[in-house]
Amino acid sequence: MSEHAVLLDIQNLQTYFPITGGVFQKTVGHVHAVENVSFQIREQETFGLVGESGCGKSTTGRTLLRLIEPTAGEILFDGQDLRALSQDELRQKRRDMQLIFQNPYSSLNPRMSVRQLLEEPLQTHFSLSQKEMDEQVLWISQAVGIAPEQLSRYPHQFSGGQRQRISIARALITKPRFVVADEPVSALDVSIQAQILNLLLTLQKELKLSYLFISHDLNVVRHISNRIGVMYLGRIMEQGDTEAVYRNPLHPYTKALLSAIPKLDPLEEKSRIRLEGDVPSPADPPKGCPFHNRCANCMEVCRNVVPEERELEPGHFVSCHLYD
Amino acid sequence: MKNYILRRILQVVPVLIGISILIFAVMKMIPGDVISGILGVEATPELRAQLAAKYGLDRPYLVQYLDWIGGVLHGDFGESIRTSAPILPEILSRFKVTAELTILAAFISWIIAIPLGVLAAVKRNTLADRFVRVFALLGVSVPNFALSILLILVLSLAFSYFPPLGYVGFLEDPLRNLQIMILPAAILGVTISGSVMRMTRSSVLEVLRQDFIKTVRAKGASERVAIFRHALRNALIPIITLIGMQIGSLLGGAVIVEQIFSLPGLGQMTLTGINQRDYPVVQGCVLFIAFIYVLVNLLTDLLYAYIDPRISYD
Amino acid sequence: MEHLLELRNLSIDLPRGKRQSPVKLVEGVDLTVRKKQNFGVVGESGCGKSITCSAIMGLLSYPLTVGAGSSIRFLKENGEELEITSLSPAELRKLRGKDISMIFQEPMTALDPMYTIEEQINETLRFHTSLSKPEMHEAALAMLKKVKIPRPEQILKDYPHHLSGGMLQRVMIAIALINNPRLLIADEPTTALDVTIQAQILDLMNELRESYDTSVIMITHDLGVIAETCEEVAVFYAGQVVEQASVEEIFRAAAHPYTAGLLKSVTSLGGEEKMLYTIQGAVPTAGNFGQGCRFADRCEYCESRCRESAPALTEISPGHLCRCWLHAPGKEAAQ
Amino acid sequence: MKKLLQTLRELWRDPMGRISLIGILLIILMAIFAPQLSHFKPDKMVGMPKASLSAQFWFGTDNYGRDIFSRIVYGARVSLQVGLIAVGIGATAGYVLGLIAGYFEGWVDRVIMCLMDILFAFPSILLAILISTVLGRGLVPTMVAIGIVNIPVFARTVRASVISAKGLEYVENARSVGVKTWPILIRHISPNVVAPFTVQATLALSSAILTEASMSFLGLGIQPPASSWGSMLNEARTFMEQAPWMAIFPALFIIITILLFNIMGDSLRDVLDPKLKL
Repeated sequence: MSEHAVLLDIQNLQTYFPITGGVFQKTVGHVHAVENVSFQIREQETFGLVGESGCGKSTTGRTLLRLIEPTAGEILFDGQDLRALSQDELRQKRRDMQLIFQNPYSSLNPRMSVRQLLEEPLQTHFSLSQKEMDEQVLWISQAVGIAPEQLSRYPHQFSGGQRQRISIARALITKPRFVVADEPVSALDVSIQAQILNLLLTLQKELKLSYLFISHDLNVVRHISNRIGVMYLGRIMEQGDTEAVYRNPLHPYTKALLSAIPKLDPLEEKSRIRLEGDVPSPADPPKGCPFHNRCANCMEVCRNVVPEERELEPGHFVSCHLYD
Repeated sequence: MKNYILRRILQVVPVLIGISILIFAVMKMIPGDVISGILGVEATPELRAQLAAKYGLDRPYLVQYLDWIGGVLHGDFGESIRTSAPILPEILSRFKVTAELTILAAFISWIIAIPLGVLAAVKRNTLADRFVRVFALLGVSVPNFALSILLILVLSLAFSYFPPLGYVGFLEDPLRNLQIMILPAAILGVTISGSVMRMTRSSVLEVLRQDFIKTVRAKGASERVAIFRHALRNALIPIITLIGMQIGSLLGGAVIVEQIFSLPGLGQMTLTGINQRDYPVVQGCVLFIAFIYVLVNLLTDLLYAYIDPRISYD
Repeated sequence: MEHLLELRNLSIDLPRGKRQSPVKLVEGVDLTVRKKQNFGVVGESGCGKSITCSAIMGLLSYPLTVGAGSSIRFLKENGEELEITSLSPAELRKLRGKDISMIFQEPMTALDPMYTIEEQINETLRFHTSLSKPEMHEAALAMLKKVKIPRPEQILKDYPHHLSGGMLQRVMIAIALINNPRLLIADEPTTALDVTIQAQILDLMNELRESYDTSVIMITHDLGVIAETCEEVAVFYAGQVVEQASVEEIFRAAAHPYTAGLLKSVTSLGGEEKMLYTIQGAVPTAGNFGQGCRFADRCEYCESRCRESAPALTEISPGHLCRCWLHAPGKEAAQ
Repeated sequence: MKKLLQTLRELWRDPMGRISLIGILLIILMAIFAPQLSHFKPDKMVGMPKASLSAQFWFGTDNYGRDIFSRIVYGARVSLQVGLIAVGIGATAGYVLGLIAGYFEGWVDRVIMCLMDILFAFPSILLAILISTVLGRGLVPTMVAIGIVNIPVFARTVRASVISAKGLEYVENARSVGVKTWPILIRHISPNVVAPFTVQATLALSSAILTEASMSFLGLGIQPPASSWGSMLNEARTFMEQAPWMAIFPALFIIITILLFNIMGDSLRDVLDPKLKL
């Protein structure tokens, strides 16, 4: 475990979205997007959130930045309760916590030049002279590998990888302490993914950043994260140090997920834990353990009781009745 | 399904109430009072008061409104100031003409527009497409009254054809009725076919680009199946929405075309009412037309839900 | 012709108006698929792998066309040889969905939302067989069981939007296999799906292979999928095949610097080294390829001749083809 | 301003756009220089009634012996005036209402849109006639009536583009960076409204001109002796066999003007919103 202090402390975070229906469009239920999620991120550490689509990992990332309002729970950033902030205080706080989007095509305003895109966060949070602003822009564009002569161009004149560099520059120009990276390499080609991952790692060291790294790609998450949480149907099923989880997965879902990754060695024997069926709808989550209807080890208790999170090894938590 | 229909109907209610309030308010705001209109300015105060009492004009607006709308709900639209005849039976008998005109016009526009729109989409960027697009642009741009006048002019000067005068109901003499109706209906149909054509072309093109058309082709489908069974079926949804909205243009267009061709329809009745300052008649006619329009839009919405399996009914 | 499918010198053109010559999105592609073979095509977005396979179906979307001098030959079951590039639309239609079928990347949008699953399966049968309605129902039902769809009777009555992505991809596979085709082209069939669902679909495809005499062309950007499902693999880069060999050979001894680089960057993901191996730069866009090797700008072994002239695809060991000056015959002599 | 010039330049590059630009410019010039262009007063009897086309009366004279060419030229003034002012009223009110409804959503949105639905529930010509019964007949009441009729289309267009712009990822990006509400509205959202708004305005011009002509044709809009193409056409009806030119020229000018604005609207859509181009 790292010796750094806790930067972000999430306790029992919950995000529900109302479902309306009936003649009068009343709220008839809720999508349980994030359900009782707790984890901590230390300074200069990367916490990886993995899970399949619809498991609530992106919603978690946006909720803890309060881009989506949480239904319940605590978000402590550097000891400060983010939920207690007013909208304007929160807005000012955003210079310390930023978001990198998955899609560098749609997340950059096509009408703004790279320079304008990079200056906007500075204008928002600092009152700098044009000269100071130029210095900052030059510094960040060099750090992410955008040539100064490209600053007057517009996003559509760049390739996907270059555009993602611009997004990263825009997120980091205010020198935040914490960044949520929401599937930052998923939209990119394999040969470009590695470039962006390296960039994120280099910048983390230089700027002493903490990341929440959200991805469905288990290999990518393993590479970049110090700790990971495995999400399923809005809940974290298992969390711990990355290598501990990958070498010794405890939850049946984690095991199945890991064994589903296609192996890169054509000769390797494929022994796969097969998961039948689909993920249930978060609008109508099953009673008991959310995974019970697909779990090979399902027991009577799993159908009725939501398992508690237990610490089986130091720092390695799992929510499963197998370990009761 | 039942929930969906109920919800849509409930959404329409405030609009209908709003419409009636708006019409009522407009009628009350008309400068110059009705009584002077009927009796002349020199009428004695006693006579004026008598007439005001007769039409209930001496009561507060709210009472007048409720009284009027209550009557409307019971099928009583009041009486004409000019003829003292009850208004609703007159509206209904004239609506037959307007309905025939608009329905005929609608069919004519679909028969022209949908095939041509599909053709333009399928043969995109060819001569045929260009022809259809020019035709559609003209359809959108040529006002129905200008087209009517020019057509009458051409027909009378070049072919010595004059549109038959004197309206005959469809039930009395179907052939003669169609002879009378076909020209105004065609003019009305052509002037709205432009936008249907454009919508058909663009939505068929849009659907033809979608993935599932590639699947259909990969299954070995002929172009005919891909276009009609799949592309057009999917493209119908936006087309139907447009058609619902076009009923408005048709009803509005009918006001003008009825006037030109002397058809005894609702539009003509409304205009006569306005020119004669017969406000109860105007009130009734406009309310009726607006209700019909809202109703048709409601029906297209329900049809939409029926055609598209993706719309859930609850 | 002993092989099922032979592409020779295939090029695909994007017209640029009357004055300019078309952009060659794909150029000089030679591929041979044998009977009952699982053939992988791997490459990054825009490398031309998908449109190559659309060309096999005669399904290039407007305005793309097959370039002059291209040949796509296909061996029918009765031993008849067809030149796909010169078939009439009607002849092509007979082939599609019967001898060659295809599944796509996005199962959510690959089926017509207005028709039930049964109607869409029946369509494929109706185009190519003369089964009666009850017979079609039986066939559809049996096929859904083969692709392991639970409650098949119910699913037949459902519309596409009722089903999940994984289920829809199973339906697509059912539609593709129901006429027992000779060749199945799978265009990124699992890319849009989650890992656990991807695993289900790949397992299903591997299983079905046992009971069908179908060759499969698996198009993917994921080397892991190739490793799990294919015997032979062709690597595409910027509209060309840069390397082709058996899967074992590619993973053991990739010869082209691009293939090697790609493998290295992917395998280093799980490794101890924090900094990943990367291929520098970005893929050149079609139309800007220049006269030399198309990978030259990104290649760490680039020499002067790489920029001057383009290498040819040559056999460097039995069954192993590579398009690189490093492995060109007479390289030693040249040095 | 730079943007406007650029748009005009792109419009000029499109052949259809060029035709519409030239045509509309000619009509505008015609309206501005009406007194210089016409040899006669438009409302004075200057020749024999129903005189045919001649070097003196280019388009002939009408039943009162007024010069049709002069009346057409002055009629362009009426059409453009009504078009511009009616669209100005409709666009301004519609923009404000649409922006408010789209940005705040919730009950404000519901109330505004319900009002718009009510206005939308009338065939537009009928609503214009209805409003003008209150306002009276003539130029100004007609402009105001058509302006009110135009409000709901603009409100709907603006609201829809505001709502779709709010869902754009780069707008969320701006929020996540911490940009304030107003800069988000101005820098990120409103540029998305400008394009559909401009296209809508051009198309609304053509429909406003059409509505004015229809109303005047019915005798409910511009009143004689002022010259409006619509009322000229109406007067021509009685004399169609003796003096067909009385009908032909006003009809042609109405059609051409509406056509030009529609062509311009289409080209503008292609230029400003390439996504919609098919």
